Amino acid sequence: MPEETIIITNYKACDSIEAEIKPKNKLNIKTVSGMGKKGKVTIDVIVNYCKGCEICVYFCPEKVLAMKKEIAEVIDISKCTKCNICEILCPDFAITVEE
Amino acid sequence: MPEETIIITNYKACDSIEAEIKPKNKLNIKTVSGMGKKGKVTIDVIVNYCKGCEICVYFCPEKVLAMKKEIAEVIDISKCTKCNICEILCPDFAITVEE
Amino acid sequence: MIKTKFDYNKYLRQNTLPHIWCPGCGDGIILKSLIRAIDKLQIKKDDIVIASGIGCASRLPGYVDFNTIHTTHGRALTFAIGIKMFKPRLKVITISGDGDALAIGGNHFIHAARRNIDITLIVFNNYTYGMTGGQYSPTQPIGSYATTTPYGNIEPPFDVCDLAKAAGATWVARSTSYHALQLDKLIEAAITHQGFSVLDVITNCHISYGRRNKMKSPVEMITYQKEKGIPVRSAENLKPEELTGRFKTGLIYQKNDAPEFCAEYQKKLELLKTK
Amino acid sequence: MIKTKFDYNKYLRQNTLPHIWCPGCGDGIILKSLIRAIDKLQIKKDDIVIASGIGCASRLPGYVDFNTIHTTHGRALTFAIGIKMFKPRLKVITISGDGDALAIGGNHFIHAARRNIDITLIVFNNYTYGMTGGQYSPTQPIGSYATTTPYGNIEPPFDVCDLAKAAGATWVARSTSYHALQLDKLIEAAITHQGFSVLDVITNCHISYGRRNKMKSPVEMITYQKEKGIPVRSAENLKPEELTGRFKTGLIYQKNDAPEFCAEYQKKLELLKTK
Amino acid sequence: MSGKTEIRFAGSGGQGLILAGIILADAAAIYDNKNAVQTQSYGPEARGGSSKSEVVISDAPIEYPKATKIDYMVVLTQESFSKYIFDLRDNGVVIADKELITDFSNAKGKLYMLDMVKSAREELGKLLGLNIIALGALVEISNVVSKETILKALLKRVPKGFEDYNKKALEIGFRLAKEVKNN
Amino acid sequence: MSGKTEIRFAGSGGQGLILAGIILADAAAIYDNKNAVQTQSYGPEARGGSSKSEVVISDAPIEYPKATKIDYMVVLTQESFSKYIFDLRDNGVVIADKELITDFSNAKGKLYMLDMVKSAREELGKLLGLNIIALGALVEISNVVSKETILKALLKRVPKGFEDYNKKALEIGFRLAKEVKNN
Amino acid sequence: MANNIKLMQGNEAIAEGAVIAGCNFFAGYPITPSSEISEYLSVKLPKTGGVFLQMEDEIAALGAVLGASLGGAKAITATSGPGMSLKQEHIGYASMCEIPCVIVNVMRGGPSTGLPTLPSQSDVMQVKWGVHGDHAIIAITPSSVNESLYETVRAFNLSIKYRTPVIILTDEIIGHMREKVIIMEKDSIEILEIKLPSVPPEEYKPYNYLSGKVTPLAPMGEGYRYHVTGLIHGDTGFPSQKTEVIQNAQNWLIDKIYKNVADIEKFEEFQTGDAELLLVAYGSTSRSSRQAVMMARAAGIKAGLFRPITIWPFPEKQIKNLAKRAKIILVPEMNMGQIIFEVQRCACNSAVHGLNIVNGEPITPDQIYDKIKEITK
Amino acid sequence: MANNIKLMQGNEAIAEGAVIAGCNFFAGYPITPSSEISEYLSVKLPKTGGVFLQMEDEIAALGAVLGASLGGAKAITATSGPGMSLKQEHIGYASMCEIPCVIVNVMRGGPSTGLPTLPSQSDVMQVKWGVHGDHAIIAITPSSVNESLYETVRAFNLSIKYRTPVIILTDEIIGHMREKVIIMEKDSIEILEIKLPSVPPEEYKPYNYLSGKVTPLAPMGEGYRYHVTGLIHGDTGFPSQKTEVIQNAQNWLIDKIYKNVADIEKFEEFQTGDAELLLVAYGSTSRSSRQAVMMARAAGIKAGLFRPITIWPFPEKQIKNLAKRAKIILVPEMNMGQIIFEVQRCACNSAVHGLNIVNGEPITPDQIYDKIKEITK
Ligand SMILES: Cc1ncc(C[n+]2csc(CCOP(=O)(O)OP(=O)(O)O)c2C)c(N)n1
Ligand SMILES: Cc1ncc(C[n+]2csc(CCOP(=O)(O)OP(=O)(O)O)c2C)c(N)n1
Ligand code: SF4
Ligand code: SF4
Ligand code: SF4
Ligand code: SF4
Ligand code: SF4
Ligand code: SF4
Ligand SMILES: [Mg+2]
Ligand SMILES: [Mg+2]
Repeated sequence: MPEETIIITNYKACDSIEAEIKPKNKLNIKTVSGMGKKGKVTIDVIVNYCKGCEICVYFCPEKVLAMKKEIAEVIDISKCTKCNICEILCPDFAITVEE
Repeated sequence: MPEETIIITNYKACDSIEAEIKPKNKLNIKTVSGMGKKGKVTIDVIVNYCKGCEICVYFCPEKVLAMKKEIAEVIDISKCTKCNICEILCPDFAITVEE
Repeated sequence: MIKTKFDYNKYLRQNTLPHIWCPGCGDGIILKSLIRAIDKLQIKKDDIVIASGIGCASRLPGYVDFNTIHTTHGRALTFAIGIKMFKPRLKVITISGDGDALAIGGNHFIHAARRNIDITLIVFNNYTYGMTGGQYSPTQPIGSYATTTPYGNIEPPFDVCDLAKAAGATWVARSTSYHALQLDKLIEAAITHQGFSVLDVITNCHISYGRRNKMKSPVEMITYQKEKGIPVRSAENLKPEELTGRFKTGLIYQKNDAPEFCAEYQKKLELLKTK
Repeated sequence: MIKTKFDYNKYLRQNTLPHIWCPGCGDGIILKSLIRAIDKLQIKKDDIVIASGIGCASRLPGYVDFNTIHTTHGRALTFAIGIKMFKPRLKVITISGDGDALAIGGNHFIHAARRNIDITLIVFNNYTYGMTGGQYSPTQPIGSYATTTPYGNIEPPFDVCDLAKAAGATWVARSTSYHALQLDKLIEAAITHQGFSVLDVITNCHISYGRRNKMKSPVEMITYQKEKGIPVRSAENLKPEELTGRFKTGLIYQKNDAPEFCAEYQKKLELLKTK
Repeated sequence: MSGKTEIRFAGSGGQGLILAGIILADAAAIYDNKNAVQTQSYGPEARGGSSKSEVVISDAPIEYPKATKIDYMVVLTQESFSKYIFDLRDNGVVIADKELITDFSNAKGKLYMLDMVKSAREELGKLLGLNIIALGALVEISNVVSKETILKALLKRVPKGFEDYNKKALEIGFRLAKEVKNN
Repeated sequence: MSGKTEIRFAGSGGQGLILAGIILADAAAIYDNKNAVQTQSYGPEARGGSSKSEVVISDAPIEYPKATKIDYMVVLTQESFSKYIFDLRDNGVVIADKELITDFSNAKGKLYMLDMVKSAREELGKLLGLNIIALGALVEISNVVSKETILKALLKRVPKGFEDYNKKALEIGFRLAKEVKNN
Repeated sequence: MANNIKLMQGNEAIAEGAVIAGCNFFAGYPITPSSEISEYLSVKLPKTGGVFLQMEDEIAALGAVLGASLGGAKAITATSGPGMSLKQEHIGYASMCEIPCVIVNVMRGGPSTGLPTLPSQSDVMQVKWGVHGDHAIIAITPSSVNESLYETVRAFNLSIKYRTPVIILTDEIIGHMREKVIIMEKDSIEILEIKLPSVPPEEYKPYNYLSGKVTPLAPMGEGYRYHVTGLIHGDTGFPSQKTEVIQNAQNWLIDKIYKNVADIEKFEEFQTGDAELLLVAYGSTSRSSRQAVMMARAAGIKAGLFRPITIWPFPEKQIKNLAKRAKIILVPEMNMGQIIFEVQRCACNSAVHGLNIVNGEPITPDQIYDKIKEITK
Repeated sequence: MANNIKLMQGNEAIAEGAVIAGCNFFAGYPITPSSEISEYLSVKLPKTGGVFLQMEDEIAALGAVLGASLGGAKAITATSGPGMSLKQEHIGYASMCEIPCVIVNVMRGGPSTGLPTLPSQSDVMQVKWGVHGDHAIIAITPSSVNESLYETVRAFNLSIKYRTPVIILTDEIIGHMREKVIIMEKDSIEILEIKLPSVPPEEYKPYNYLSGKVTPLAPMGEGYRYHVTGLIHGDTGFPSQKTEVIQNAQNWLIDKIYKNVADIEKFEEFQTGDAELLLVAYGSTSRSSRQAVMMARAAGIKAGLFRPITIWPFPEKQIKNLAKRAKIILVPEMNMGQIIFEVQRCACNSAVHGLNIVNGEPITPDQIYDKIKEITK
């Protein structure tokens, strides 16, 4: 703070300083279904919840996911083992894995 | 203390709620000297410091002391071993033991 | 470990989402774990009280559909004790940041532990004052940086678990936001335990802590948790020097026969009745 | 063990005597021990700061001819830390009652311990709030009586020494007003120790505690200390059940190599100078 | 006697003088249905320090609750005698213990010296009850409440098993006072 | 231009817009010796939340420190565009990123769409510096301070080793703005 | 000798008043001269199944009281000067979140540790202004033991009705003196009970700024799940930073008290009808003042006494009215001048004098009478 | 481009002002919107051998500051609403024991957690009355960044001169805005140093109520051994319950400030010479008010602004004077009405209006001007 230096982090902080009840947003969900390594699987990403933290992408053991324009996206569902790690570690209720 | 019951303890609490510097009281010291079990000994009781707690009397291993009108008093200096317990345990700087 | 889809919605105040936490903040991961644990226990929503202090972590209660109290900084446990003593049938869970629980709230922490009152305290331990922008906290490691330790921290951190135990807590454990499934079980056990239970959860704040300490991203921070956490059992076989910089996870201490405060109070009341 | 007459007068503010404490109050015995210990160490009176909180024990500073601060209830350590950090050459000793140090002052207690700052804290532990007339304190034994536990206390007491150690204190001991000569040595050692030292001194308050708990007189209370105190070494050889109702005396914990807070801070300053 | 009587018990904490004042006020207010206010002074914080217990008894409502011009003062320590004698009415009455008070340098009013401590020691075997003796003496001398009333008020506040002991103490007080009154 | 210019940088926390505002105010106040006030709005408590950084520049002393009628607004998120456009002057200017802002439903004033994010990615290799690009663009378009001045003010606050990087970013801003201005 | 008359101490009367009001929760931290309240309740509450808690400090005590109150308890705490200072943050929280509770402050000499065992009236302004931020408070200053009891009952009622902390601001003299209390039949005492909201949970909003009516606070654990926060919040209880919501919330905290002054205020007038010299006094000082009025009347001075029982909100209207006739006003206080500020504001065309004696002793009728003579000369 | 002009944030300016004043001790606890002060000092103080401490809470922070000050430090702490409430007990201790220190309160929206990041001016009365017991306080409300710096220096001087806590009462707007600061040569700034007493230790009395002069506080550890207590104490510093001592001690705490008002007070007048409409405003609101005065003047309304810089003691005399001409007074405040109480008291024959906007936004010049038009109609 004293001698200001340029500290620019690449995070996208949540803008909603209002925790006031919000108008019920329509959820914008991107669904990808297909056959994974352990059978049929559906992965939902709630686009307007995803904050692009990359946790799911990084911790998915099978590289099923990738970031696209700061939103998580399924890039290869066929490798998914339904291990659920992405869902468990997503801090934002933004990704779910179903049969 | 809802139903007041008679609780009367026999202690004499210190009246000086003033800790304000007091006029320098002349100390009223009662000195008893004599030969104790381990040689010459002098016991001083500062009468206006003694609060009559009886600690010295009780813990003197040789029963050299006793209470008189709520003040400690030497009753038999000949038994004194100069163990110093009375002095150490007196909370009020009121009793001292010297050669 | 395939799981069917878990429905968080039942427990969420959905119109408060997305939550206020930064992208990748570990608090969201813990929130989900808490919901899963409560669901597992099948406690009625009406019977749960969540009290928190002030801080990022302490924003949690706003998102969950229980009886929720966002109190003052450091004082969540005092409110928790009040309501628990008055209505012992309620399950009372307290959420605090490390600053909230252990800096300003340290006294209530040790006294709740001493009383062994049946409340669960989850400490969201991100080594920093997240909400106020990253000042050092009483759990921040020596040598690390914060906005108020520009030359490196020299204050030794508390070991939250040791402190809780010495103060009288009868159930003490540690986990991380990475170890989310372990966390589910520990939260479940903490809530079930009859007495004061303290769960120290190491969580990631890259914004206020990480980026000043060479962990700019949530991923780096969670990787740190993964690498530094070591299960209590495994730790037993390691030499002290192998443990430096690491922390134990899992159940650290449990005592089951200690009298619980509400129960003891109720016993007194019964005794007075018969008199 | 014949001793020559010790002259307390050098250290006393004589025109404040007789002191305010009740007849037989243990606080006076500890005061004398403190004076003897300081005399032994031959520290200049100008270099000693005694800070206390509020309570009977906390009246102590008024009687001794040092730099003395009678602060607010529970906060003595905060003043002590301020002056110690600003003038590390001063020897800072803090006097607190059990309520002062561990009820309202509990947070400062654990944080001073955590920082391991070179201050000596002497807790005058009489199991009660003496000055306010005998409400229960956080060290009062279970089952005992106080003006606010008319049906017997159900709150477990702190073990002051355990708590100090877990919080980070590096020198921890216990004594009693009866064990006055042991106390001399412990106070001396506490002051000498480089780091935060905590000395838990069990002291007798027959007025506010004793007379509600079948110990009406100072003599009965001091006898209790004599009988219940057990040296650490002897305690090692006893079975747990033989120890119930008793407390250990002597040096309980010491760690010499831990960094001391003022010293660490001075090191930082040196580093910055050379930069 | 005017409508208002002011009584002070003064001594050191633990002598039970506060209780004596309470019992007296209780007797006047509840049993005699007068107005009565009892006040006291404390040492630092609330622990047993010096103590002074005052009772104002009046037929009219009592506004200012403390005593200002003492009609009767019972003293049980030298210090309190010297300290509190100043606002005794000129025709006020002091009831003091013979053994405990020895210096009467600034005495005024009418002084009754009673052997209360001695009687307690001899007749009760201990000093417990000294306050009740003093109370009895006060009632006998002042007549501010009747003997029956004070006994009722006393017994209400005595723990079970101690009724006789206290009654005896009260009566010692009556007797000692009567003796000096008749002198 | 009247004596007073009001500029707003709006986007999300972490985009460095507060810093951009500070550099601008610094340039105006210290190097151009005008009056300048920079203010900002925070999210809850102080952690990285939404952010809005305003600079008022004037020849006369500035009393009310916040912007009220925006002359220039630089926006880097959709949300801030929609939220903050309302108090733009009717003839105000908006500088927006082409990629980040897509919905212009309530646009007003004059709108410049710049490929700032794209250029950052392509020419700087990362988004670090986006704020400086935006700052450059603003200076080019508004002329509220000179290019030399802004460069000086920028370099003062850049950590060692990052001078060139930031200078480059600034120049990208100048260039992008010049391109659209000339359109 | 009626069985329903008792000799009680002021502090005991407050505690007994709480019991009569249905208080079932106490949390406190001992401090002279208020400790008798906790001691009394430590005996009484457990007997009726209530909770008595001694907490680790005053902050914790009020925190516990508020937690319990959210659970539906009728909760009280008691303290004195230093403790009152420590409670300020939580008093603000109680105001902001509209949580009923009763807080007793038995005033002793201040500032700081001051004079623990001696009386004063020096926390009167603190009660109104001690909290950071804007809010309104109700405070009551009883002047007798009997009044201590019944005003405590009223304090509970007001706190529930207006969902606000109510402060009983008594002083060491009233707190420690013993006098007669007339214990009335329970039926003849108005006691407000805590009720569930009349709407079903789905419709329940814990706050309702615009309705002008105080929404009842649903006890937690009874099916009404809501959120409580010390952040500025809207009707739902969730935080908001919208300008209108903020302003509404702020207005409401003030208005709900000030628009109901008529219901909240309580005062006593003594010989004010034709008073040209008005005394304004409260608490123990009002007793001496009353006696001084009698002395003045006896000497032919047309004196009168206005005694606020509810000291906050301050009875502005009454003072303004009385000041029309009374061109000399005397405000005796055991402090260096506090309520006199309010009186000056309301009665600025009268000569307003203070009698400020702060020496550890109560102000005597003689002192007041002397002052009366001085200012009427 | 002069080298001695800097763009600074208000909070930074306070911290820099402290450094210039010779501050060598800070202890604090973070809170929005004051944290920059501690962050700045955490960088600066260690560089000059000073102490920077982050304590476990606000109570501890002020405790440490007072401890250090007793050791002879020039010590400061900084906080905001909730922290300020917690500090009240120790502010009282500092007043009572006459320990110099500077306390910064960067006002945010209250009460309770309120609006942590948004501005308000709602702690003005708390600063005067928040402590239990009677005492007097000095408080300063800067209205620019430059003033923030120099008033901080003055705050240190006043605190040493009068041995009293001095409060810098700023608000989120001034605290967070950046504008020009002119850094003067050190020699041209008056800086009071802490000195040893002129008398030898044997003669030193730490208090001296009757002399009318403030005795210097001897730094501990330099040979002057004395006793400090929050109990009422006599000249020697030892507690006393003697009625005269108590009254003297009480009088002194008030008198040492109020009898030196002329030295302590500082204010600014803008176009008040012929003002018939007077604005009274402080801190950030005074900036909007100044602009509104210009707008009003432009419209032919004879408006003027009185801006207290020292807000406590309140500049009664000036207001009374100005009110002789100004029959309409407007007090715009970012609170529900606080300083207006003082103005009403001092100017009771003028029509005193409030403009109280509390919605998280600063009050704008337009809003004030609109109100001016309304009340002058
Ligand atoms: C009494 C008080 N002091 C200080 C603050 C400012 N404050 C808000 S949150 C916080 C600390 C947050 O740290 P932590 O508890 O660890 O929670 P986190 O944000 O890291 O989850 C502080 C100091 C406050 N709100 N109230
Ligand atoms: C803030 C505050 N709360 C409460 C008190 C009242 N008080 C004075 S001393 C004391 C407790 C004394 O107990 P302890 O600290 O054990 O000391 P002791 O008297 O037993 O030596 C209390 C509660 C106070 N002075 N200040
Ligand atoms: S379930 Fe497992 S494998 Fe499938 S996407 Fe998620 S993390 Fe990857
Ligand atoms: S973990 Fe969740 S929020 Fe983060 S990138 Fe993946 S889906 Fe988005
Ligand atoms: S010195 Fe020992 S033997 Fe002699 S009187 Fe004292 S205690 Fe007794
Ligand atoms: S120990 Fe001291 S105070 Fe007690 S009786 Fe003996 S001489 Fe007196
Ligand atoms: S500041 Fe840190 S703790 Fe707070 S929300 Fe952001 S990442 Fe999480
Ligand atoms: S009350 Fe107890 S602790 Fe206090 S002086 Fe008396 S005996 Fe000692
Ligand atoms: Mg944290
Ligand atoms: Mg104690």
